[in-house]
Amino acid sequence: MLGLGILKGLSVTLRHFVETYVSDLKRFPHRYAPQGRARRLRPTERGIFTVQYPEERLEMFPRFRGALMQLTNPETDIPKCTGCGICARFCPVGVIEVVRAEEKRDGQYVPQSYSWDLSACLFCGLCVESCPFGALYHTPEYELSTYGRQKGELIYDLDRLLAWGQKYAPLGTPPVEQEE
Amino acid sequence: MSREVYERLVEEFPETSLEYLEGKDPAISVKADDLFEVARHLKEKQGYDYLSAVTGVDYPDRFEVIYHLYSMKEGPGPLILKVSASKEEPEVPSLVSLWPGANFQEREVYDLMGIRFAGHPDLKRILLWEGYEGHPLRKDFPIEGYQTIGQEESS
Amino acid sequence: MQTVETRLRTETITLNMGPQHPSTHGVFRMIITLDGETIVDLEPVMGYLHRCQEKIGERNTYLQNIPYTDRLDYICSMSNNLAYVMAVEKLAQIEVPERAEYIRIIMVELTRIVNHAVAIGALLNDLGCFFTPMLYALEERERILDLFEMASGSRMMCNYMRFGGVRYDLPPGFMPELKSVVAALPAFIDEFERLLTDNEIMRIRCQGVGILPPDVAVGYSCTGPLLRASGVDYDIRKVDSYSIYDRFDFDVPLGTNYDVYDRYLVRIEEMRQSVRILEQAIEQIPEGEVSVKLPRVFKPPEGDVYHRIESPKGELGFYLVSDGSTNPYRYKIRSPTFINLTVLPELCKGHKVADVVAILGSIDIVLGEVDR
Amino acid sequence: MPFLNDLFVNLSYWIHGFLARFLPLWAADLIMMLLTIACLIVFALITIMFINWLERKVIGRFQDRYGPNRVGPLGILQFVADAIKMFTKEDITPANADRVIFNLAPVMVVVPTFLILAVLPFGRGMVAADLNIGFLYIVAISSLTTIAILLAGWGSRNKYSLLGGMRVVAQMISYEVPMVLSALGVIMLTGSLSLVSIVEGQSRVPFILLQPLGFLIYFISAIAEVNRAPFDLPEAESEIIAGYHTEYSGMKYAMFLLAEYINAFIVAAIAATLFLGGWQGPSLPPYVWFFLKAYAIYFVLMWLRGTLPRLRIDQLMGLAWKFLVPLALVNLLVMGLVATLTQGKGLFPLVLASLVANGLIVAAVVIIYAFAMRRRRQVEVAA
Repeated sequence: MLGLGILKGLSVTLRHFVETYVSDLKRFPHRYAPQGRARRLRPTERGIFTVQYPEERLEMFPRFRGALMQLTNPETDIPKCTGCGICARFCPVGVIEVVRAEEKRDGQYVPQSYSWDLSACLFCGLCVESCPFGALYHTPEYELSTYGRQKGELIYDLDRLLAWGQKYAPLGTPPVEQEE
Repeated sequence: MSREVYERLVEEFPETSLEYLEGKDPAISVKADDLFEVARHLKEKQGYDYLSAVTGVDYPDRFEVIYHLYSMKEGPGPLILKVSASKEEPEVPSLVSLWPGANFQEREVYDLMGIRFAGHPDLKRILLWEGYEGHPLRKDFPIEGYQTIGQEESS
Repeated sequence: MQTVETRLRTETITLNMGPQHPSTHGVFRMIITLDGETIVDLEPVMGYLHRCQEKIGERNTYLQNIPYTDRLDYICSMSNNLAYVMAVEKLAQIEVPERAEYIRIIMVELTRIVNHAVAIGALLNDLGCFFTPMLYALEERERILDLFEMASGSRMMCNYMRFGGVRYDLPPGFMPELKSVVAALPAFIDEFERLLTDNEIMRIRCQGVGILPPDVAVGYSCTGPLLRASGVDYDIRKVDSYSIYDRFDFDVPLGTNYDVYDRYLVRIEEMRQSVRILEQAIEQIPEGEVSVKLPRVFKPPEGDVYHRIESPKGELGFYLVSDGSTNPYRYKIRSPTFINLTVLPELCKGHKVADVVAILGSIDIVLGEVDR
Repeated sequence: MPFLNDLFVNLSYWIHGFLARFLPLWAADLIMMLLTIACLIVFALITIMFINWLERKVIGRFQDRYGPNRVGPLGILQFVADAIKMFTKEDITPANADRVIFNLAPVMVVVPTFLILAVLPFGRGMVAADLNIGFLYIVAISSLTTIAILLAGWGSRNKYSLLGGMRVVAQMISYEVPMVLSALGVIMLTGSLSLVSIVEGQSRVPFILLQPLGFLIYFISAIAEVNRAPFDLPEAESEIIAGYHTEYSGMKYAMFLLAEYINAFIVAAIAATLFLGGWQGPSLPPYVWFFLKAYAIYFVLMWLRGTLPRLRIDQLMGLAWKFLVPLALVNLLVMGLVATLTQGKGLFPLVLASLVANGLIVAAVVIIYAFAMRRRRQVEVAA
């Protein structure tokens, strides 16, 4: 009544204004989180909330559904994928195409070609969920923009997926499973 | 719940052919001609004052319009009315004068399923644009459509 | 006595608000007939985001539809998941493990908080606040979305629920995080209220605007906070209790003046009640299985089924017809905001242009769900 | 410090003296005038850039974020990026627009704002033209903006623009009345319309202590006068896109933006001049005091913008005509009485009497409000 509510509201915003400087002081003299590893402001903390991407980034959770990767069997050094095509059948938008190779390698079926079309992918994770061999997983990779949409850019083939598998799951164990 | 209502309805409307359909959600099948009277009776006498959903289904032999009615006071359980319409000239009476909330839903069913609602104040397409050919939710509608965007101006 | 013609001859103008307009929350269009700044007539036009989800739903298998439900109301994907999953469970009569039920409740109530915070923020944006309440709401939303990401792997398009449970169990470290977020929520809501509830400008803008009497609300099939702000005690969690809501103790807030301001108050109070439910759920959650094993090729029996839940925006129902195959024969979404919009012209007549955006904001639409 | 105190004044004397050595006096005067004008224009451009940056930073802080911080240290070069963007954007004239009016409006909206700068006393002796009708001049010139904005709204041939234009006219004409009425109290105390004498009249006590209510009325109507939040209806982006400048782009849009920010600054500066004692202040140089006070008021403007939703057009008009105008009239009457009664009795009785009088007015308002509320409740109960 009579402007008191407005003053109350103004006090809230002023508090936020002051607290941003307090949080800045705490961080002083650094502008960004150490090594760019930001963490979300805790529910009890106050101050600047934004993460200064790209100087700092949030850590991805192990279950984060980023780009796909294909795992390699560390013992035999061939892809775990057998080209069975179940992932392709579970995909709601049909962005995965698999062709199984004619002959086996080391007693195991392998894919002849495998392509994942990022441009239409929903990142729903049904392919990973359905894979009976545990060959397909998500990477924590999320910066996936390219300048084109051809093969090698937005369309990923087996080699690139395997390379990501090497990078993110060196022992063949994806982050999700390391979590438990 | 539905059973009792059904029996009461049969008493009230002896000459109409109502049918009780067993199922996970029991329903009452009504002839299109009687729908309006039955619905009005349900709304005014039985306390089913809330029309939740109007759905159209394209079965191989018929169209069906399904009404989910609830009562604000009685609580749980839908009362489901099912009305069949012919494949060639599907038409069902509109319930907009009973429940204004049926307005957009009936327009949507008309738009996507092609069932006409007789007596609807403003029956026109709602989600698709005027001049769109066909009704996409019909089973015989090709997934890629009869026309592509931008075509309707030229044709 | 001579009468003098005192009235000026005036004309109405037709104003086309949208589909590209800052406060139509997406691609929604209103054709408004104005007399000066007063609304004479209003016609909502929608469908600019229509993807024919129901047709896609018939093409997909039952499982493949779950990620699509995320994209209906993209603010509350978890409750969309729940509504669809529960409909299929009703169809195939699948029992859900208890822990999974609790996890679902936690997720859905968090979603409700997210939705209401964003809805209020968006309403205030429409009223002309320079993004401040919106950003405060988004801060809280961000923390909750982090929880979603931790559990499901994605922030908005969660795709977390499965028939007979959830995708995976809660990860280690989830519960402490959840507790700290939930513990901080009342303070957030208090601050939000301090910023807005008593604000005179907010009050004169919202009180007495867009009055929706109870009988009209029921007649127009309004649901959710819109219906409860009209004083109708109808919360599906209470009257048609699903999942395990009967185990929790919570109140259903009701409006007394049926206006935009009451819708705001109801949303605030529902956030508080959600916090109450969350606190109880955190306390009661048991250990155990989180999903039942289903065959890889899932074929529910023939039949048709309708299941509805109280999504944050209102009654979200799925009507499924199964012919016994892997795909639904008919997949109908009863989306709350689409039907709530039916009443918009009724609410707006006689108000000013500025009130239209406030009323639209108070209905809280998401075009992904309106147009499907 | 005396050197710093009159830095700019001495500088101008020095330049003038330098020029007078090998130019006739009239030429030196002319050059000095042109130089002053150039200085003011440059000052205006710098101010808009700085204010633009400051506003975004400050509102960012209100919202728990940094605001622009990518271009240059602390994002200070953001305005350069913005300016480049503005200047290189395509300049679009809608096909159906009235071309003459459409192109004239941005120019017409900028000119008055620069004209007002001429009479602002930035420091002791730092005024381009010390008009003896200074305040009247400001009121007259700032009304010109109304016409320009109406032209913009009309010329665009866009319904949103037209609505915005209509709102501007209604709003600016209404709020001019309480603004002038509240400023009259100050003019009454000094007996002069010249801004320089008003500042000098506050050497003992700033007028805000004598007329807190007058200041409040002036402040509220001034915010409305320059269309800032919470009275930014003419450009309410959630209702009518951008109001009168919906159709403008590129340079022309930049002109509107420039006028808007400069106007907001001018309002803050005038408020500082009329009520906070202008450049008066201890120890620091006068011009620093002036800017400190002006920016303090500008901070409140930003604070309000970062907090409040906006009013509706009928409520806005109601506020002006039903509340501010009567209050300003009462305030004027009471202040006149107080000034007459305490004339020649020294400073202390004047301050005391003014404060008491202001308190009485506020108390009266509260009592009337409470009565009105009770009455309304009774009516509601009866109904």
